Amino acid sequence: MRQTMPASDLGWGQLGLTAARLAGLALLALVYLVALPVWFAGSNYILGVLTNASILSFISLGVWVTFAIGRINISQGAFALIGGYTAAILSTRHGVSFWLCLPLAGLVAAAVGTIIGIAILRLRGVYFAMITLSLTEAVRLAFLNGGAFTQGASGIVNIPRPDALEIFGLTIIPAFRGADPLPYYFLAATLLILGLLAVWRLTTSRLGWVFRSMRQNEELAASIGINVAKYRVIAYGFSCFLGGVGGAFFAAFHQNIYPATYSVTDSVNFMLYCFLGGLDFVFGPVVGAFLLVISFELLHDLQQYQALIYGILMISCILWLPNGILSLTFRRGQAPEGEEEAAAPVPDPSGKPRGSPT
Amino acid sequence: MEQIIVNGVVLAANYALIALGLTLIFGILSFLNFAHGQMYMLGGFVVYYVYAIFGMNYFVALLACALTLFVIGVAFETLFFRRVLRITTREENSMLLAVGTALLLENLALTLFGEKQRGVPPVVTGVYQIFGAYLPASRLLVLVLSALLVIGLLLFVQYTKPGRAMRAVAQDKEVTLLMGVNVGRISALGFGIGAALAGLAGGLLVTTSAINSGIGTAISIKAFIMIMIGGAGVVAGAILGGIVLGFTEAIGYALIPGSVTYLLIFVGLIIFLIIRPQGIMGKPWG
Amino acid sequence: MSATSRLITTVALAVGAAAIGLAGPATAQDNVLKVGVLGVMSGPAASWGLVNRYSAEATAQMYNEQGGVEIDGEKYQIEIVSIDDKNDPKLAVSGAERLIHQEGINYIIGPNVDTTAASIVPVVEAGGAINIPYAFSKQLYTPPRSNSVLGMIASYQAAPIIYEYLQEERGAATVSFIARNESDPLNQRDEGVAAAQELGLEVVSSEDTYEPGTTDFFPVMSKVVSANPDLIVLSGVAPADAPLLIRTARELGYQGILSTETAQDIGILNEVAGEFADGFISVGGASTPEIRSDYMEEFIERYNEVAGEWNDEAGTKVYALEMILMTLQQAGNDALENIEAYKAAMDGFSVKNPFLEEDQQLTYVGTNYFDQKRQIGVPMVVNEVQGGEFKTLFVGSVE
Amino acid sequence: MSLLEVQQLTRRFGGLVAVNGVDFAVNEGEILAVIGPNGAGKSTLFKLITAFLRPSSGRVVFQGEVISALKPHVVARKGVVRTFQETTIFREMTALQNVVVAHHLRTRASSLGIFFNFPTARADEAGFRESAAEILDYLGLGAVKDAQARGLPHGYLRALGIALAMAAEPKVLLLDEPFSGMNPEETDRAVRMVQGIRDRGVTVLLVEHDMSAVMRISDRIVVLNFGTKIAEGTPAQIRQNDAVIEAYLGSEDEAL
Repeated sequence: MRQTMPASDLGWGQLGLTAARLAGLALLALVYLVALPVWFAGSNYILGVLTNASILSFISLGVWVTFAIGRINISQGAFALIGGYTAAILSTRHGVSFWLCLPLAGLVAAAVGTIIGIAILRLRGVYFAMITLSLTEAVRLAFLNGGAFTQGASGIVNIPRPDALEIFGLTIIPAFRGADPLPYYFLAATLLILGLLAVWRLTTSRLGWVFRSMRQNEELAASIGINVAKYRVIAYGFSCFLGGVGGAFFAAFHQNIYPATYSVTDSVNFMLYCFLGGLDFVFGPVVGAFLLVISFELLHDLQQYQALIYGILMISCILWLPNGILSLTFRRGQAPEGEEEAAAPVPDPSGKPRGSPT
Repeated sequence: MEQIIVNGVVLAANYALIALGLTLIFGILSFLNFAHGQMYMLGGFVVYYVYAIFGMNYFVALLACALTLFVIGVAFETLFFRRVLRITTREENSMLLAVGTALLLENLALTLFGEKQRGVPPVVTGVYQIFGAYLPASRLLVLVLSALLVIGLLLFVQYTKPGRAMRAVAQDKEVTLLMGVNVGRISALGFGIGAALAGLAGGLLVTTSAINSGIGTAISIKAFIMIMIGGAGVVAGAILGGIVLGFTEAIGYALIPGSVTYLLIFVGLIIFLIIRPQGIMGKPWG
Repeated sequence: MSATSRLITTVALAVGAAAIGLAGPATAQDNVLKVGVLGVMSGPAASWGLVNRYSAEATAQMYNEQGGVEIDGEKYQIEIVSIDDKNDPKLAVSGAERLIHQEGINYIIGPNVDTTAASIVPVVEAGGAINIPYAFSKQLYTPPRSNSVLGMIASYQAAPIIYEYLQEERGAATVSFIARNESDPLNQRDEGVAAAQELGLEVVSSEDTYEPGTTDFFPVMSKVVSANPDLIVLSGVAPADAPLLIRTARELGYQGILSTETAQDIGILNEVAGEFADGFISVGGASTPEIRSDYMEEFIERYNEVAGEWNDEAGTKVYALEMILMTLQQAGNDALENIEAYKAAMDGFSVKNPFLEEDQQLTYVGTNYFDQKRQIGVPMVVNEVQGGEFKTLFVGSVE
Repeated sequence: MSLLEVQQLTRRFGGLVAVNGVDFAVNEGEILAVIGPNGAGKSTLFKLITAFLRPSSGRVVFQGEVISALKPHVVARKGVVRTFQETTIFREMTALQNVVVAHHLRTRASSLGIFFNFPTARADEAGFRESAAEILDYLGLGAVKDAQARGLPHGYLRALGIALAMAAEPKVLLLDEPFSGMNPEETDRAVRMVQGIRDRGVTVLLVEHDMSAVMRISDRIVVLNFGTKIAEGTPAQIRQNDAVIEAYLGSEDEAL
């Protein structure tokens, strides 16, 4: 598609909203928001699975953003837990409306993330991965030892379902009743779409390019005046916000939260979804989450071999598509966001073979 | 008090042994082997079957366990790791491979060995008393054997040709290539030895602590903590990390409520890494 | 076709295809009674859920060979559908929905821990299903909740009885508690401490815990043993950890009594703790040799065929499916589709316990704890390990 | 008057002293070269001036303000911008994208403004794109501006590195070995390029190995050896300086 664009196009519009793409996305959104719920209206199970997948994608989007600045983030479970507890405590003890809890949970998580991030984001590579992994464990244990405030081991149960959202007396959203999965599905779908738009905008705007420049070379980025520390924290805080909101959703969806609700395993899974979908694609975490969640469900019929087959599938996926499932949709040798190298051969100034210093 | 010291020593030895294989692999391939704990678990099962079920000599079992895991390690490096590193566009992707392997090994073990906890009859019996502190013979045996293994590995990387080659690779791949070392073979060898060490740790500790197919992740996390403390990729660092964690745990459990101990360990680790990201003896950024 | 459009279609196809694939099999045909097993069947706690599944499958086989279970003169083949929730609430919820809405199942065995059990409550209530969790949280069984039935003896039920026995028969006066640093065990510890204080036992220590995946219990046990209490209670200890804790305590020269309120497995105890396990007191089901009936013997054989090897955890878990079937027989076949009929039948339900030699009634209990009969009246068999075998100390019961 | 002053700058690494009490000043609009044999401490000095390293003692003053204690991106904002040795660029972007990103310092829109694509942000972007194209053309990269940077030949990469620095509107541009590994024609082109940059009113401070090129373009030269300044002056003076000749004959490579 780059060839069709004027040569001076930065290619930042790659995921920007051109007409053709808009149509495609509208179609996808339509399938997602209308076709799927109508098709499966009868089936709580499928709607439930899709709801899970949606919010898991939503949470993983945050991890994806931290990948965009070149950090392997294994702390997302911690922030989902923080968000979940924020919502649980606010709603059960202070009767705060779910619709207020949701953003608040995100903000609390983001605030905590920002403070911690300032300190730990100096680390890179495996060291950052490990410190975030420790963070997940530390937060879990902190809630377990939180005494009366977190109700320690007994967790917080009977969290109210989302109540009616009313503005000036007129009801925008009716209260959620029973375990009818449809409202949850639509809420999850809406969140995911909003999340996607946000991340999409983030990565296609110049901020995204600042992130990318930091991932490719932090020293160089600093040398041209980019406040690397600041943008790292922005990215991480944003990630934590998504984690917090997701945690709050599940707290209200399952109506309970325990310290064990999110463990290292969850943090690792959020990371896996990004990897499997593809780190270079905004849709990566979404594809990854939906495929892993759904394939696990599909494999139930294999009974005791389920886990094994699941593992084998994942490994083969890694071996054949280490750059993520979405790397299928682009030709080899293409750069992130699907930009293609200029078709015209590059004239070599010295007229000598490339990269041969004298 | 004496008991705390003895506990610390025993624990330190166990932990150093657990961390050793992980740090070796990380040093040579800068690859964080998430499957480390699963390899530990496999090692334990090999010893369980050879020693407890087929009733062979314990040391034969250890040997079998080391060989099995060595083969697994080499196979993994040559068949999986190289391929992925070759065709991947971002080296982070090796982390995906690591996690995937861990999952695969764990589920494989669950299908093969079942869900039950497994332990082996004691190799040696009896309990010694040192200055009023209890030290069971079984733990003493583990202590001695781990110490021997640790020393053995140190000598190996110091004084043998392949050992020195490994150190060289760990320092600088390009230069080593120029020196005409077959980096590919060294990497495979390193991975094999790393895996074998993980297996031996499992094979030794199964005599005092038993294993089940799901124990891997918890072991890995412990190992991660230790190499982070000591400095990833440095053999001596892993040993140091083991000693630090071992004594912290021994002292912590003795003095403060158990549930807080590990909270403090993790918080401490985070703060420590913020102050000194490369660990006690590691090189910055691995 | 542009890269992004390709990308979008891929996503759409993937999601669409997968979702349709999920639609799964149709709901129950006639004369097949589907029963679900939902629990953790992988990871460190795999045995909890797997034992539920193997027990259910064994019982189902035994019935099916007799042509199925007879309800109102009609025979129903029993089909067990089991789902691994990995102790993850998200998977537990979708699992429960799958069982109820895809498989058309009204009776579910499991799940295994508070987190998952609490999470599926809304689902079973909305879906009109009964489930039999092996989690102890009281909220699950007390009104307004009414769809969950506790499948075994809760720690807070066993604790007082065991402590009292040890107090009177073994002269235990001081007690220490040690628990794994996770929700369920910690809760059970707190309940145990309360029970002990109730009985006037002196609680020496209760703050000591250990992490999942501990390879060496010496440090934590040293502390517990140093106070040298008459009794050390391993709260909510997993069969995996019990033998190690016992062995460590003995190796540290502890002479007193060790006990727990959860079911243990003699095989593992012998394997890992050996002679150190002697005198260890735990709660068993119907599996101890001197009290089990021929029917139980038969079940054990069948279980071994299904699972490959016996696990004493099954001694308590054998009851779940049997109870469902026998209650259905009393409630009549409209209970197959409508659980209200089942609930109605629970109150008056009473049969001879088929797993015990002696004549003992098996009923639904729990009124004293949950204000309603929402617990299977599993006999509380308190065992002591002697010479590598469980010996029954006494058989108690819960009201 | 002097734009940038290096005062008694010292940096120790454990035992050895990489830069030892170095003193010199850079005047507005000149091309100053710092030369010296391998291991003379050129690169360390370079890092110290751009605040990528903290001095053990001494300081760097820019327009009367101490900058050696600031963060690198702040120093860049003040107008002291460096390039890197060899080919340090954003490999996964096109040449144009590289330079546009490098315009970051000129951003007027806030992060939120950029996120919601406010008019200011759009104006920024349009402006950046124009000036980036201009810079690329000026440095002879116009033809390849849409090529992936990682695919560019060596000669171009060096120029792109300089383009990145130029985009940050430096008052002082520090070039790290701009001529190393170039053949004569390439060097000629590079020399003209650097002179052109100076003619645009940018003061240039370069660290270099290649004596011939340095002699041709520098107004003044500072010579380091073993971390200490052994000489300073015009190319003519340096050519005559015994200490310099001594140092260079002592060291293997560069002949005068």
